Amino acid sequence: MSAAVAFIAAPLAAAFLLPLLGTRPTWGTRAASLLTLGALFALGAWMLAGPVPPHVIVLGGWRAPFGISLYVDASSLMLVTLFELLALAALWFQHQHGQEKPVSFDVLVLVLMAAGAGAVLTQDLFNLFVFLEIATVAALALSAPQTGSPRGVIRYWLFSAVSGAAMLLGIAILYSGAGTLNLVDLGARWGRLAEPVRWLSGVLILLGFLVKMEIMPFHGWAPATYRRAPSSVGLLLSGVVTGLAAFSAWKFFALVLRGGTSLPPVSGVFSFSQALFGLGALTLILGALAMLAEKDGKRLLAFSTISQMGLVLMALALGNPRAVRGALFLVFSHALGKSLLFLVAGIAVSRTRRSEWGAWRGLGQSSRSLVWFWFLGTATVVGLPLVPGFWGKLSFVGGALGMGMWGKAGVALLIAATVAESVALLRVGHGLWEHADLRKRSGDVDETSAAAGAAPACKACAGVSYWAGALAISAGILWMGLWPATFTRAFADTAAAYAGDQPVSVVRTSTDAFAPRRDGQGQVKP
Amino acid sequence: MEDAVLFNLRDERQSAWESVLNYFRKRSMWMLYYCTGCGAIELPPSMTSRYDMERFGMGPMATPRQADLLLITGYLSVKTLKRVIRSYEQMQEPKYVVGFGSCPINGGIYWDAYPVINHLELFIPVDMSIAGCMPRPQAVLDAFQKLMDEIQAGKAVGYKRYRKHLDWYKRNQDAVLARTEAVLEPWEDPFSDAALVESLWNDAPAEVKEMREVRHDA
Amino acid sequence: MRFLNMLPQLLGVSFLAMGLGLLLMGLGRQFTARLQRRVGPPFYQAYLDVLKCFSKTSITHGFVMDLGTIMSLAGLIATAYYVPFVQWTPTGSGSLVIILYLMTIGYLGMAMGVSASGNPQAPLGIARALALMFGYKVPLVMVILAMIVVTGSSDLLAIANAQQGGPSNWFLLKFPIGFVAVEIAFQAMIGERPYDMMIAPAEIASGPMVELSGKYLGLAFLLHSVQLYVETALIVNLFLGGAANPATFFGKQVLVYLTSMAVNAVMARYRIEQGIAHLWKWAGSLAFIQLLTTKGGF
Amino acid sequence: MNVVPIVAISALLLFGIGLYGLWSGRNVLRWILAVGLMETGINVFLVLTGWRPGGAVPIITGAFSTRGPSPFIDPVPSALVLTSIVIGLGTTTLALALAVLHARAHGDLECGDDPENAEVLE
Amino acid sequence: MTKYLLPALVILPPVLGLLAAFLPRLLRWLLLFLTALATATVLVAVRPGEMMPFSAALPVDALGPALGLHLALTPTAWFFLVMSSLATASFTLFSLVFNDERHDSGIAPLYLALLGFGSGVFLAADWITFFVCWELASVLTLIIVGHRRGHAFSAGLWYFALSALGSLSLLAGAWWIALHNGSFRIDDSLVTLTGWVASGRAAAWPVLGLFSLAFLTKAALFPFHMWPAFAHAEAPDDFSPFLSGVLIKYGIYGLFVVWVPVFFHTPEGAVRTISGIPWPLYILGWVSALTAVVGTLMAIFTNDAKRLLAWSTVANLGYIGTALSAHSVLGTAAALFHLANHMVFKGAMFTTVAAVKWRTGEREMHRMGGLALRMPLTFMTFLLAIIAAAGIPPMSGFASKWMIFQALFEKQLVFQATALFFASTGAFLYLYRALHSIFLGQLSTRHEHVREVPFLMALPMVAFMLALMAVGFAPGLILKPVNWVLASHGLDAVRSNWTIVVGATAHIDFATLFGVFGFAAALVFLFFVLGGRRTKVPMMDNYTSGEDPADWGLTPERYQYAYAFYQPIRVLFSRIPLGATEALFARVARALVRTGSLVADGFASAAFSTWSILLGAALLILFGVLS
Repeated sequence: MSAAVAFIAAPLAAAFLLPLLGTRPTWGTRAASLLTLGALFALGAWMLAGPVPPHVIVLGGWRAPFGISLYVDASSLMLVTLFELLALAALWFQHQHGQEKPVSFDVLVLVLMAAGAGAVLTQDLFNLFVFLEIATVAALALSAPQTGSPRGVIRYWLFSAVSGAAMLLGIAILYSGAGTLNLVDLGARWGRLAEPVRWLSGVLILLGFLVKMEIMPFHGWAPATYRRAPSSVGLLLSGVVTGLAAFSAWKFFALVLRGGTSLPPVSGVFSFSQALFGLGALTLILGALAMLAEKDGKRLLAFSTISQMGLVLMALALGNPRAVRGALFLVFSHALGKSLLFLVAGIAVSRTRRSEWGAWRGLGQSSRSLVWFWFLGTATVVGLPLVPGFWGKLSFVGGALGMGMWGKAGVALLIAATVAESVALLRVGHGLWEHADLRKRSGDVDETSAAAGAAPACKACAGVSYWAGALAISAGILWMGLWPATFTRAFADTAAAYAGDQPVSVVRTSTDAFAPRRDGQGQVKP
Repeated sequence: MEDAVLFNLRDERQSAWESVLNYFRKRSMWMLYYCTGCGAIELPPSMTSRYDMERFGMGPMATPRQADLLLITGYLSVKTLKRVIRSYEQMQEPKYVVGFGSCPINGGIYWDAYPVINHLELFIPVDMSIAGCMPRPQAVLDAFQKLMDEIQAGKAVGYKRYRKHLDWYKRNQDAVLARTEAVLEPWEDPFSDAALVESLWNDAPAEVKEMREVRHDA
Repeated sequence: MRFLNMLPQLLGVSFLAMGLGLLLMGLGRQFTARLQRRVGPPFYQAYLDVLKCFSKTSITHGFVMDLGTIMSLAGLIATAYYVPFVQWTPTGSGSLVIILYLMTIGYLGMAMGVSASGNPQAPLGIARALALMFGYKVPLVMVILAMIVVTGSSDLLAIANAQQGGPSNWFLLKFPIGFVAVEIAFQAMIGERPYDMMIAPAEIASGPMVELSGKYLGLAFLLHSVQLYVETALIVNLFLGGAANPATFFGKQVLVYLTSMAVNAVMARYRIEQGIAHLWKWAGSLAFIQLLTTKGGF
Repeated sequence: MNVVPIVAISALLLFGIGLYGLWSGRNVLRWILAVGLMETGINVFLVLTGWRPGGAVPIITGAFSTRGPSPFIDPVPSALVLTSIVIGLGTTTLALALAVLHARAHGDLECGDDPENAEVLE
Repeated sequence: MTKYLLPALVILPPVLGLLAAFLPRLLRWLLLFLTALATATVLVAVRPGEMMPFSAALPVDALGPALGLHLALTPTAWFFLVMSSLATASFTLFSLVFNDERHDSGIAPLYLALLGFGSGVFLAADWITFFVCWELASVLTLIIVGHRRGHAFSAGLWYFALSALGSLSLLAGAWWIALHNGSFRIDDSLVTLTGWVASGRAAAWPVLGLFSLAFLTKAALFPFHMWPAFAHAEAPDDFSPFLSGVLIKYGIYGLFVVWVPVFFHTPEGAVRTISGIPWPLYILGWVSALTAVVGTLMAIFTNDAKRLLAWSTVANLGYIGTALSAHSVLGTAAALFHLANHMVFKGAMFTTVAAVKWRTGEREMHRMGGLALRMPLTFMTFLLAIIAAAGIPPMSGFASKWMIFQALFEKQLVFQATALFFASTGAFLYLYRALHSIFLGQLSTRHEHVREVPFLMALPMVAFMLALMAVGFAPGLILKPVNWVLASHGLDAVRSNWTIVVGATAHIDFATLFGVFGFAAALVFLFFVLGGRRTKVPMMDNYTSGEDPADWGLTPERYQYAYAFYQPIRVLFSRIPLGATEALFARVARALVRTGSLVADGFASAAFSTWSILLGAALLILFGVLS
C-alpha cells in the first residue's frame, strides 16, 4: 500500500467529516479544508522530491484484473500534486475575494480532488468512469450559481449525463466483448475483439472523454458555465476537470486503443486517431477564432481552454512520443496559465461585477499586479519562450512534423491559432493596463473604471496574502519554464512506459499484479 | 509720336568698375510690370515680333526680387499704391522705376477722381516717365533706350535717392496710406487740396525738388 | 597628390561647363526669337544676365538659403567633372550612376535653398519639379540600362568610346526608340515646354526662383547653364557618339538643345499630373520596349 | 423462450425514447426524465451483457473448477449497474436542484439562451 | 573570463533590466546607456575568431535534440553586432537626455532586456536559442511600442502577430530539419538544407519557405510591409531609431544567414535559375523591388514624420533585399553595406525627428516648419542623413546604393534596377518633403521659442554626421569588415581599398568624389563671396504679389506649403490600390473575427446544445464506422 492512496482517501474522508464542523463557514472549516489540501500538496511534493519508481497499488487485496489497481509514477503524481495546488489556490481565492459560500463548497472541492486523483491513478475502466462521474457531479454542483441563471450549468449537466450514459454503454459493450475492465488487460485483448464491438465501444467511450475535454462540437456547455461560475470554479474546471479528462483519455488511447492511436501516413484508411485529430484541429482553430470575437472575459477564457484542449487532443491523437510529451506539457502549462488568468479575471469581476472585459479597462492602473499576472498567464497559455507552454508546443511541433501531411497541417493550424489566441489575450491584458480615458480626463485617479462604482480602495492589493495563489502558481510556471528538465524526464518516462516499448512499461509493471495468475496455478486466490 | 520726357538728377561721379557693371545692368533689364492701367496693353506689342524688346536684353520677370525695372503702367489708386511701394521695396538695387503715361505724372484724366494718386514721385522715385495717354510702343522703346543711356551714365539713381530721403517718402506714403484704413464716415480727400500737395513739395529735399523743377521746365 | 594635379583641370571644366552652358542658353534664346520672327537677344546675352545678377544686391532668409544655393551649383559642377567632354573627364571616370545621383544633389541644394526662403510658391514649384523628376528619371534610366546591357559598362566614357568610328556606330541608330524616349525625358529634364510647370511664371511666380535675387539668381542661372551643359553632353555621349574635337562636341550639344528649344517654342504647358503621366506613358513605354528588346527578357 | 431479444429491444426502446425526449423540447424536467430513461435503458442492456443461458446466481457455496464453462452468470455487470444507478440518482438529484434554480431565476423550466449583459458575481 | 563573455552579452542586460526596474529614472537610463556602450566597446575590441563558442545544454533531450544555450560569434554575427551596438550606444545616449521628467517613457528596463535578446539573436548558434531570443525580443517590442495608448497598442499587436506568425514558422522549419539530422544547430541544419537543395529534395523548399516567412515578416518585405508604418510610428520617439535602425535588421540577418550558404554553396544546375540566378532569389529580388517601390510611394503620400520615416525604412529594406537577391559577391556585400548605412542614417533621421518632437511636441509635418533657424545642428544632421538616405554623393548612402546598382548591372537585372531607380527618385521626393516641412519654410509662431537640443543629445547627432561623412569618404571602413563576413562564407572579397571600390561595370574613387565636390563647393563659395552685398530679411518678408501679409491675417503657419505636398502624384496614383495589402490583411482579420463570433454565438444558443449531442454522436459513429 502506497502513500498515494491518500490522495483519494484523505480528501474523501475530509469531505465527509467537514460538515460535522458545522454547515456555516467558519475559520475552522476553512482551515480544515485548506490544511487537508495543503497536507496533500506537501505529501505530493515530498514524494516527488525523492525518486518515484513506477508501481502498482492493488486495492482491497483483489488482484487485477478483478480488483482495482492504481498505477503511480512521477507524471501522475505531479498531475495530482498540481491539482492540489490549483484547489488550494481556488479555495484561497474564494475565501479572499468571492462571495461567501457554504461549507458544501469546500466539501465539493475536496470531493473533486479525490475524484481527480482517482481518475489519474486508476487502471480500471469502470473505476475511471466512476471517478469521472464523481468529478462531474462535484464540478456541476460547484458551478451552479447561487443567484442568476443556471442555464449554462443545466447544459453542462445535460451534456455530461448523456455522455456519461454513452460512456457507460460503451463500457458495457466493451466488457461484453472482452470480459475485463482493466485497461492493460483490455489493451491486450483489443486486437482480438470483433470489429463492431471495437468501434461501437470506442466511439461511445470517447464521447465521454470528449465532452469533458470540451472538444467541438461537445463544448457547448463550457462558455455559459464558465461565465456564470465563480472564477475559482472556472479555474478548477479548466485546470482540474479538463486536465484529468485529458490525462485519462490519453490513458485510454495509449493502453486500449494502442493500435489506433498513432496516425498512420495518409493511405485512405480512416482511423480513430485521424478522426480525433480532425476534431482537435477544428476545436483548436475555431476556439481561437471565437476568442478573437469574444467580448466576455470569462467566456474568452472558456474558449481559450477549448482551443488548448483541441491542441492536446491533436497531440494525443498523433500518438507520437514527442507529441504525447508535448500534450502532457500542455496539460500542465495550460492548467497553470489558465489558473492565473482566472485569478485575474476573478478579481476583475469582483471589482466591476461585470464579465465583459471591456468593463475591466484601467483596473491595472491601481494594481499593476493584475496586468503582470495576466501577462504571465497569457505567455504560459500561448507558449512564449521560457514558460512551460513553449516546451509543450516545441515538442508538439517536432512530433507533428514527423507525421506526414496531417501533422504538417496541424502545425500550420497551431501557428494560426497561437497568433489568434495571443492577440485575443494580449488585447484584454492591454485593456487592463490602459488608462481609461474617462478617468484621465476627470483626473480622478482612484476611480478604476466607469462600471467600478463599488470598487474597493485597493491599498491591500500589494499584500502577499492577496496574491498568494497567483504567486504560488507563478512560481510553478517559472520553475517549469526555466528548468523543464524535471518534468521532461517524468513525462518521457511515462510516455515510454505507456507506449510499452521501454524497460519500464505500464504493461509490465501492471502485469506484475497479475503475477499469481501468470504463475499458472489456474486458481484465483480470493 | 510723343516725346519721351526725361527727368534728371545731378550728375554723380562713378568709378570705372561701376561703369563696367552699369553696362551689364543696362543690357539686361528685367522688368516687373505693375499692370495697373491701360499701359499694360502696350507691352505685348513692345515685346513681340514687331518691336521685340528682348533684343535689348529686356524681359519680363515674375517677382520683384528678380526684377530691375518697375513699370507703373497707368494710374495708381490709393490701394494700388500700397502694393507698388511694397513691390518697389522688395526689389534689389540697382532698381529703376518707369511711369507710363500721364497718370503717374499728374493723374491724367483721372486727376480729380477721389482714389487716384496724382503724383507718383511723391511716394517713390521715378527714373523715367513716358508722357502720353497711352504712349505707343515706339515711345516706350525710346524711353527704355534713354533709360539705358542714363544707367550707363550712372544717372538713373532713383533708388539711391529713395534710400537717402526715406523719411520724406515715408511721410508722404503714410499720409496717403492712412486712407487705406476702412472708414465709414465721408472724409476729406487730402490730396484734392492743391495746397496740401504744395506743402508736401515744400518740405521736399533739394534733389527731389530739383527733379520737379526740371519737369516744370519741360 | 593626384588630386592636386587634377585641380587645374577641374577649374577648367568648371568654367567650361558654365561658359558653354551660358552660351547654349544664349543660342537657345536667339533661336527661339528667330522662330518667332524676332531679332532676339545677342548670343552672349546670358553672360550679361549672370554678371548683372552678381552685380546686384540681394536678400537672404538665413544660412540655409546660402548653403542650399552653394550646394546646388557645387553639385552640378561636380557632376560636370564626371561627364565626358570629348572622351575625357578630369576625374578619369564617367560613371553614369555618379552622374545621375550627383545631379540630384544640385536639385536638393536648390530645393533646400529656395524652401528656406519661406515663400510657399517655392516649395510648390519644387514639388512640381520633383514630381516631374519622378516622371523623367525612369525612362532615362531604362534607356541607360539598355546601353549598359549592350556595352557591359556603366561608364559613360566607355559608352561613348563604343560609338567611335562614324555616325553608323552611333547609338542613335542602335537605340532609336530609346533615343525618342530620352529626347522626351530631356525636354522635361531641362524644364522646357510642355514640361515647364515648375517655373510657370504666371501661375506660381516662377516657382523655385520666386525669392531669388541678385547673386542667388545669378547662381541659379549658372546652375541652369551647367545643367544644360551636363544634360546635353549626356545625350551627346549616349547617342551621338561623343566627338573627336571640342567644336564637334559643342556642335552636337547645340543641336540637341536647339531641337528641344524648337519643341519648346511650339508647345503649351501640361498640368503636373498630365506631364508625369505623359512621361511615363510615352517616354516610359518607349524606353521599356527598348530595354525589353535589348535585354530579350526580364 | 429466449428473453434476450425482448430485453435488448426494450433497452434500445428506452434509450431511443430518451433521446427523442432530449431532442423534442427544452423543458428541463423533460430532459431529466429523458436522461433517466436513457440511463435505465443502458442499465438494462448492462444486465443483459452479464446474462448467459442457464447461468446460476454467482454466489459460491461450494467448490468449483475454473476449467470449462462457468456455471454462473457474470456478476460484474450487476455490480456496474448498481454503481450506475447510484450515480444516476446523484446526477438526477443535482439536476432537479438545478431545475429549481432555473425556476427561481426565470420563473419557468424552459431552458433557453443564457441572458447577456447580466451582472456576474464571484 | 572570455568564455563567459558571450552568455554575458545575452543574459546580463536582461538581468540589469530587472535591476533597473527598481532604480530611479536617471539611473535607469544611465545604466541602459552604459550597458550599450560597454557592449559596443567589447564587441569592437574583439575579433570574430577570438571568441570560443559557448554552449550550456539543458537536460531536456526528450523535448528535442540538444536544447540549451548555444552561442557563437561568427563573423556575420560580429558584423551585425558591432554595427548595431555602435548605433544602439548612440541611440541610448540620446535617450538618456530625451527621457526627462516630462518625456519619460519608462521603458529603460525593457530596453535593456531587449539589448540582451537582440544580441542573442545574432549570437545564437542553434535555432531554439535563436527562436527564444527572437520571440522575447518581439514581446518586449510589443510592450515597449504598445504600452501606452490604444492606438499604439494595436500597432504593437500588428507587429507581434506578424512576428509570431513568422517565428513559429521558423520553429517548424527548424524542427523539420532536426527530425532528419537530429540537430537544432544552425550550421548543421544549413548543411542539411544545402544538401537537400543540391540534391533536389522537395522538402527543401517548404523548409526554406518556413524560415523565410519569419525573416520576410520581420524585414517587412512585401506583403508584410505595413507593420513598420504602425509600429515604428507609434513607438516611443527615442525608441523608434532602435526599432528602425537595429531591430528590423534581424530579419535581414536571418535571411543572410540562411540564404547565403544555401544558394552560394549549391552546385550549378541544382536549382532552376531565372536570368542566371536561382529562382527563389529571383522572386525575392522582385518582392524586394516591389517593397522598395510601394514603401516609397506610401512615404510620399504620408503626412506624419515618423510614418514617413517608417515607410522609408520599408523601402530601404527593399533595396537591401534586392541586393541580396542578386546572388553575387557584390550584391551580398552591397546588402550588408547598405544595411550598416541604413542603421546610421535612419537612426539619425529618427533621432532628429525625436529631437524635434521633444522640443515642439509635433509629429504631423504640416504643423512644423522653419525649425532650421532654431535647431541648426538638428537640421544639419537631418540634412546629411537625407543626403545619405537618398543615395546622393558624397555621403555614405551613395556608396552602398552604387554597389547595389553595380550588383544588378552585373547580373543584368535591369528591370529591378529600374524599380530601384524609381524608388530612389521617390526617396528624394519624400525626403525633401520631410526636410522642407519640418525644417524649412516659415517658422510657426508656436515655435518661436524652440531651442537647440542640449549638448548630450547633440553628441550622438554629431557622431552620426561624422559617420555618414567618414563612410562616404572611405567606404572601406565598412567594406573591410564586410569582406571578413564574405570570407567566412567562402566568398570572394569585394575589390576595394579604403576609398576605391571596384564594381562590375565601373569603379569609383570615393575620396576623389568627395574631393571634387568639395572643390566645386569651394569654387561656388568664391562666386558667392564675390557677388553683391546681401542682407538678411525677416521670414515673412516675401513676395506676396505686393500684398502685405499682415493685412490678410496671414500668419507664418498659414503661409507654409506643407500639406498634401505631392497631390499631383497622389492624383496620378489614385486608381492604383496601394493600400490593397493593408486592406486585405484588415479584411482577413475582420473575416476571422466574424467567423469567430459566428462560432462563439452559434454555440452559445440553447438550440445548439441539444442538437450538438445528436450531431456529435452521429459524427462519432460515422468516424467509428469509417475506421
